Amino acid sequence: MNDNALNLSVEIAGLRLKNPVMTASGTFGYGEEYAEFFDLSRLGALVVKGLSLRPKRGNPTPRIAETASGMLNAIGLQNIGVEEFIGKKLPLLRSFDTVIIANFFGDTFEEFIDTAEALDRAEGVHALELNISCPNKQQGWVSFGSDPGLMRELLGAIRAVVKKPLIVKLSPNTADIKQAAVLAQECGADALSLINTLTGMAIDIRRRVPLLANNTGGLSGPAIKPVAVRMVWEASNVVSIPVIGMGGIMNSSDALEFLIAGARAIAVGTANFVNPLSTVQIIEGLERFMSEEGIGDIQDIIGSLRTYNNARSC
Amino acid sequence: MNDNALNLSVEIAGLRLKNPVMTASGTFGYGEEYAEFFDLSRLGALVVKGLSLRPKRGNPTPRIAETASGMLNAIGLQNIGVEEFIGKKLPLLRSFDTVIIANFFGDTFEEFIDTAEALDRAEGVHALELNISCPNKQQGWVSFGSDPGLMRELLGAIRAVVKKPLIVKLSPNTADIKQAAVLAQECGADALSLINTLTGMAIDIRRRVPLLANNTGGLSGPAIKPVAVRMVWEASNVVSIPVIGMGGIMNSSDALEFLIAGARAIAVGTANFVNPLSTVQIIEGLERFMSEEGIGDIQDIIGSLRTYNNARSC
Amino acid sequence: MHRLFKARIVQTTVLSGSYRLLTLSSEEYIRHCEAGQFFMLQTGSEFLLKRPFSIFSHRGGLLYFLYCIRGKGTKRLSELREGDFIEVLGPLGKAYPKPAGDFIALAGGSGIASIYCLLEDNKGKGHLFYGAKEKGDIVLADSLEKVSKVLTIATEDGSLGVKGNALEALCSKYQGDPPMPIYACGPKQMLMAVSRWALDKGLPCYISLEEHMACGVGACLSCVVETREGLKGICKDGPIFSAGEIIGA
Amino acid sequence: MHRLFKARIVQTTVLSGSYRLLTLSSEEYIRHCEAGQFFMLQTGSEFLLKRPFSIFSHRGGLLYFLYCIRGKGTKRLSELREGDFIEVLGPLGKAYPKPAGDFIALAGGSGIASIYCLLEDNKGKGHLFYGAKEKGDIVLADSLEKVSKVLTIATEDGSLGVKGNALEALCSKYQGDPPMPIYACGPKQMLMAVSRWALDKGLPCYISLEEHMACGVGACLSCVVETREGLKGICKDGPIFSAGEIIGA
Ligand SMILES: Cc1cc2nc3c(=O)[nH]c(=O)nc-3n(C[C@H](O)[C@H](O)[C@H](O)COP(=O)(O)OP(=O)(O)OC[C@H]3O[C@@H](n4cnc5c(N)ncnc54)[C@H](O)[C@@H]3O)c2cc1C
Ligand SMILES: Cc1cc2nc3c(=O)[nH]c(=O)nc-3n(C[C@H](O)[C@H](O)[C@H](O)COP(=O)(O)OP(=O)(O)OC[C@H]3O[C@@H](n4cnc5c(N)ncnc54)[C@H](O)[C@@H]3O)c2cc1C
Ligand SMILES: Cc1cc2nc3c(=O)[nH]c(=O)nc-3n(C[C@H](O)[C@H](O)[C@H](O)COP(=O)(O)O)c2cc1C
Ligand SMILES: Cc1cc2nc3c(=O)[nH]c(=O)nc-3n(C[C@H](O)[C@H](O)[C@H](O)COP(=O)(O)O)c2cc1C
Ligand code: FES
Ligand code: FES
Repeated sequence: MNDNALNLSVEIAGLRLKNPVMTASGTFGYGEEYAEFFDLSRLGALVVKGLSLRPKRGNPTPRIAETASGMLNAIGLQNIGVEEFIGKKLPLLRSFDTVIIANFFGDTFEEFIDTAEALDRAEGVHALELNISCPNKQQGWVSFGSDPGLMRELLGAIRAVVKKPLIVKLSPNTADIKQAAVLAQECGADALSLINTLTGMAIDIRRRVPLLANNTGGLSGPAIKPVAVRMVWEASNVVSIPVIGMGGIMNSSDALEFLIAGARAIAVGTANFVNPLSTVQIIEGLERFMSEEGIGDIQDIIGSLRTYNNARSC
Repeated sequence: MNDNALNLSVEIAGLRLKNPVMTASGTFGYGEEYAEFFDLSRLGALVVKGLSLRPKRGNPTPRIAETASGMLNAIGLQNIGVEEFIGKKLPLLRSFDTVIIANFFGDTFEEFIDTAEALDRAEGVHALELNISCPNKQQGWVSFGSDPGLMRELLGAIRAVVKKPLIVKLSPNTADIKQAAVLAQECGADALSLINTLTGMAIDIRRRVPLLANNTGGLSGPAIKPVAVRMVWEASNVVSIPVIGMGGIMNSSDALEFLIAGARAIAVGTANFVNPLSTVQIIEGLERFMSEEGIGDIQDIIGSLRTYNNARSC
Repeated sequence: MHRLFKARIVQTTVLSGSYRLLTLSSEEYIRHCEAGQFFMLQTGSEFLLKRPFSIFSHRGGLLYFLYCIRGKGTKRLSELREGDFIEVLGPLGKAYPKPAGDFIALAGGSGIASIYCLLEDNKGKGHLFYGAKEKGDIVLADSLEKVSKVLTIATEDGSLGVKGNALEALCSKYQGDPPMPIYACGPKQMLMAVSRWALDKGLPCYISLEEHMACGVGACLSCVVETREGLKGICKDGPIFSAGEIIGA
Repeated sequence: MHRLFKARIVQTTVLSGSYRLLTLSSEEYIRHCEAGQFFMLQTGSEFLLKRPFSIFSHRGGLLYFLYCIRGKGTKRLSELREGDFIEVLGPLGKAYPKPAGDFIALAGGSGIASIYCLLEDNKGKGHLFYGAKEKGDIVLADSLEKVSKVLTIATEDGSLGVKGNALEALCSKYQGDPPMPIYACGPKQMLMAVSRWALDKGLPCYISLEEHMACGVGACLSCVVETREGLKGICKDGPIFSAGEIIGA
C-alpha cells in the first residue's frame, strides 16, 4: 500500500484532526517545552495544561513519585491562569498547524463558568476540555464528576456559555463509567476524554510518610492502561459522541488498542516524559501498522473490536 | 534487637494470626499446590480459592494476560464447590498450624446464604471471607458490592447465619471506598479485605479481539498497588474493624506500605505466581525491618503513617 | 524442596531467523528433569510473569531451551547476554511416559523442543516426523539425525524434505497401523488431528498441550483443558496428556 | 533537534562503597555540554522514569557521571554492565555561569559531580571545599587535586582532612570576604546555609538544586522551587540558581 494513500484524519466534535494523536493535558506543558524536539504541527491536536481563571501555585513538593509501570502526581493544577495563557502562550501555539484544545477547571461553580467563557472567546483555542475530576471546594471537596446532580448542573451551565466544541474529561474513580458517559452526552458534551488519573498513594516506609507532600496523587502510565481500555470500550458502546482515549499509551500498539476498542482519537500523557518524541513515533507507528495490514483509512480500525459472546464478568 | 523478642502477631476478628501475612484468595489454590515449596504453618493465615455451593467450570481460555506490572484474569471463579472442598481439601489444610479462611460467593442471593451456612459448619474453617465483587445474575449482572441497598440486604442475611468471623472483601471499582467500608461495618462485618481486582481489558491488535476469552478481566499485581494503598488508608480511617490490605504486594517493603497505611494484616496474591516463596520471604523481611528499626511489636507499625496536613486533592 | 532459582546464561545461540537455543547453568540447583516437563523462565526484569518453555536438553548439569521469538517476552529473552542471570521455576509438570521400545515422534515448529529431549533421552528409538513452514524453520537437523532412528522432515512449501505437514508425512508412511506409541508436540490443530488418527487406530498417543500460564503449579487455574474427567490444569496434570483424555481430540 | 538517544556503557567503576563512575558513549549524538547541566538517565527497563544526574565530565566525546547508590534506580544502574545500552535525555537545564577568574567551589557528598565538571572546565581556578561523612565517602581526591587550585577536604568524623562539614571549613578559612564568587552543590541544608552566608557578605553565589523530576524539560511542573519571581522549574530554569533568587535562602 502506498503510504500517501493512508488516511489518518478523524473528526472530533466538528474539528478535523490530521491524525488521531493528541497530547494529554498536563503532560505537554503549554507546548513550547516540546517545540524544540519536533514540529508540533505534526500533532492531531495539542491539549494544554489545565487552566483556571487565576494563576494557581499548586501543591508543595515532592509532587511526583514513581510506582510500578506508573507514576503518581499531585501537581495541584499549578497554572499561569487564563489571562497569561492567552497573552503569552497562545501566540506561539497559533503558529502551529494543529488543533489547540484548552483544558480547564475551577474551584467553584462560578470559576468554571468564567474560565469557560474566557477560553471560548480566545482566538486560536479550537475546543475546550472540561476537567471535572477535581474537587469542589464549596461542597466539601466532593469531585464534581462523582455526583450526577452536581455534574448535570455544572455541565448545563458551562454548555450554555460555550459555543466552541466542548469535550468533557471523565474520572476513572467511579463504579460505572457508562453512567457518567451517558450523563455527559445528555448534558451537551460534544466529545468525551477518558481516562483521567486513578487516585493512589505511595509510602516511604522508613520515614513513614507519604511519598507525595499531598499524601495522595493521580496514577498514570502503563499501569492503568487495562482500566483505561476497558472504560473506553464501555463508554464508546453507550454514547454516540466521539471518545478520546488515554491512559498509559506509550507506543502505537497501545494507541491501537484504544482505537480498536472504540476511541476516535487518543492522547499521550506520561509517555512524553519518558520520550519527548512519543507522539510523533506513535503517528509513524500507526501509518506502519496500516500499511502492513492493508488498511487505507483509520476509520476501519476505530471500534473494530470483535468481542467474544460468552463473556460473564467475574 | 533480639529477633526472638519480635512480636509479629495480630488479631483479626477475634482470631490470633502468628504474623500478618496471608494469602489472597484465588492465588494460592487450596494450599496444597504450594505445600511442597514451604511449610504452610508459617503463614499468618491461608485464604483459599473462592468457593460456591456447587462446583463451577469458570470461563473459557485464555483466562489470563500479562499487562505492564500486572496481569488480567478471568478465571470465572472456577472451583470445586463447598462439598468437595470440605471433603477433599480441608483435611490437609487442618494439618497446618495456621488460620484457614474460606473465600466464598454466590450467583444468587440464596446461593450466598447456603454457601455461608455450609462453611460456617465446616470444622477447620476459622473464618469466612465474602466476595461481593461478583455480579448478581438475578439483577442483570450488577455487582452486589456496587449497590448499597443490595449490599445491605445481602450482608444482613449472611450475618444472620454466620457465627464465625465474617470478613467482607470489597471491590475497588467504586467511587468511594469509605462508603462501602462503613456500610460493611454497619452490616456486621468483623473485618474488611481490600482490594479485589480492578476491571480491565487488553486487546490483540492484529486479530482485533480481546486477549481474554471473557473480554474483560480483573487487574492485579504491582500496577494496582498505589490504588490499593490509598483505599486501605481511606478505609482504615473510617472504620473500627480491622482492614486486611492487598493489591500488588511483592515484597516486605510493599507489605509495610499497607501496614503503615493502616492494614492490620496483608494478603499476597499475584506475587505467589512470580515467586512461590513470596509469603515466607515477606515474613522474614518484616522481621528484618523490625530489627533494623528497633521495633519490637508490629502494632507499632500498623497505622503509623504521618500524613501531611496541607493536602488538597487534585 | 525449592524449585525457584537463579540461573546463569552460559550460551545463547541463534539457530535461524526466529529460533534460539539458550543454555543455563545454576550452582544453586538443577534438579532431575524428564522430557516433557517444562520450566517457567523470567525473560526480562520488566515482565511480571515468567514464560513456560519445555526442556530441550539436560546434559552435564546444564539446562537447554529451544525457543521461537513470538512476542515481547521471547524478544526480550533473545536480547539477554551470556553472563546475565534469570530466575527460573521448575522442572514443572508431568513428563512423557517413558517409551518401552521404538516410538513415533511428531513435532511441529517449536514443538521440536520437548520432542528433541525425548529423542535424546531415548536415543535411537524414535521415528521422528518433523514439520515446519519452510526450510529456514527447520532447526538442528544434524543433531536430530543423530538422536533419532529415522528422521523425516516435512515443509509446507517443500523447500526441505517432503512437501506438506509432518502429520501428512506420518500418515502416508503408516497406512497400516504402526505398532508404536505416538508422542507429539506442536500446534493445537496438529495435536488434535494426530490424536484422532491414533485413537482411530487404537494406538497410545501422548500430546503436549499449551495454554497461557501464570503460576505453573496449578494454583491460578488459568491453564485449564477440558478432559473426560473434567477440567484439568495443563501445568500440573499436564502438559503431557494421553490423547484419549482430551475432549475434542 | 533531538536530545534523546541511546548511549553505550563504556565503563563502570566502583569508587567506594556506594559511589560509582559511569562512562557513556554514543555514536548517534553527544551534544556540547556545560558544567551544571544534567542528563536524565534510564536506569533499567523496568523503570518508567529516567533519573537526573549532573554531568561529571565530557571529555573526548564521552560522558561521565558520578553517582551514589540511593534507591532502586541507582541500585539498578550499578548492576548494568559494559556494553549495555541505556536511553539518555540531555543535556538539560542551565549551566553554572562561567567564572571569570578564581572561584570558590563547595561540594557535599554526591554534589561533587557537577562541581568536578566546573573545576575541570576551569582548571586551576577553583578553591574547592569538599565534604562528606567520612573518609570512605571522599572520592577521586587525586583527580580533584589536579583540577583545583586549592583543595580542602572535610569529613564529619575527621577521618580525612579537617573535621566538620565543608561549609565550616570554608567559613573558617574566609573570615573576611573572599573576593570570589561561590559555586555550590550538595545537600539542601548546606546550599541554604552557604547562600545566606554569601548573601550576607554580598558575594555572588550559585547553587545547584535538586527535586524529584519526571520530564526534565519543564512540562510536568513536578520540580518547582519558590523564587522571588514566583515558582520556577528546577529542570528548566535551573538546576543552577543564583542564591538571591531562592526564597528561604
Ligand atoms: C508447557 C509449555 C511449553 C512450551 N515450550 C515451548 C518451547 O519449548 N519453545 C517455544 O518456543 N515455546 C514454548 N511454549 C510457548 C511459549 O511459552 C510462548 O511462545 C511464550 O510464552 C510467548 O511469550 P511472549 O512473551 O514472547 O509472547 P506474548 O504473546 O507477548 O505473550 C503474552 C503472554 O501470553 C503468553 N503466551 C503467549 N503465547 C503462549 C503460548 N503459546 N503458550 C503459553 N503462553 C503463551 C505468554 O506467556 C505471556 O504471558 C511452551 C508453552 C507451554 C505452555
Ligand atoms: C539536577 C539533578 C542532578 C543530580 N545529579 C546527581 C549526581 O550527579 N550524582 C548523584 O549521585 N545524584 C544526583 N542527583 C540525585 C539523583 O537524581 C537521585 O539520587 C536519584 O534520582 C535517586 O534515584 P533512585 O531510583 O536510586 O532513588 P529512589 O528514592 O528509589 O527514587 C524514587 C524516585 O525519586 C526520585 N528521586 C529520589 N531522590 C531524588 C533526588 N535527590 N533528586 C531527584 N530525584 C530524586 C528518583 O528520580 C525516582 O523518580 C541529581 C538530582 C538532580 C535533580
Ligand atoms: C503530571 C501530570 C499532570 C496532569 N495534569 C492534568 C491537568 O491539568 N488536567 C487534566 O485534565 N488532566 C491532567 N493529567 C491527566 C492526563 O491528562 C491523563 O489523563 C492521564 O495522565 C492518563 O494518561 P497517561 O497515562 O498517558 O499519562 C495530568 C497527568 C500528569 C501525569
Ligand atoms: C488468578 C486470580 C484469581 C483470583 N480469584 C479470586 C477469588 O476467587 N476470590 C476473591 O475474592 N479474589 C480473587 N482474586 C483477587 C485476589 O485475591 C486479590 O484480591 C487481588 O489479586 C489483588 O491482589 P494481588 O495484586 O496481590 O494479586 C483473584 C486474583 C487472581 C490474580
Ligand atoms: S498456570 Fe496456574 S494453574 Fe496452570
Ligand atoms: S521535571 Fe518536569 S517540569 Fe521539571
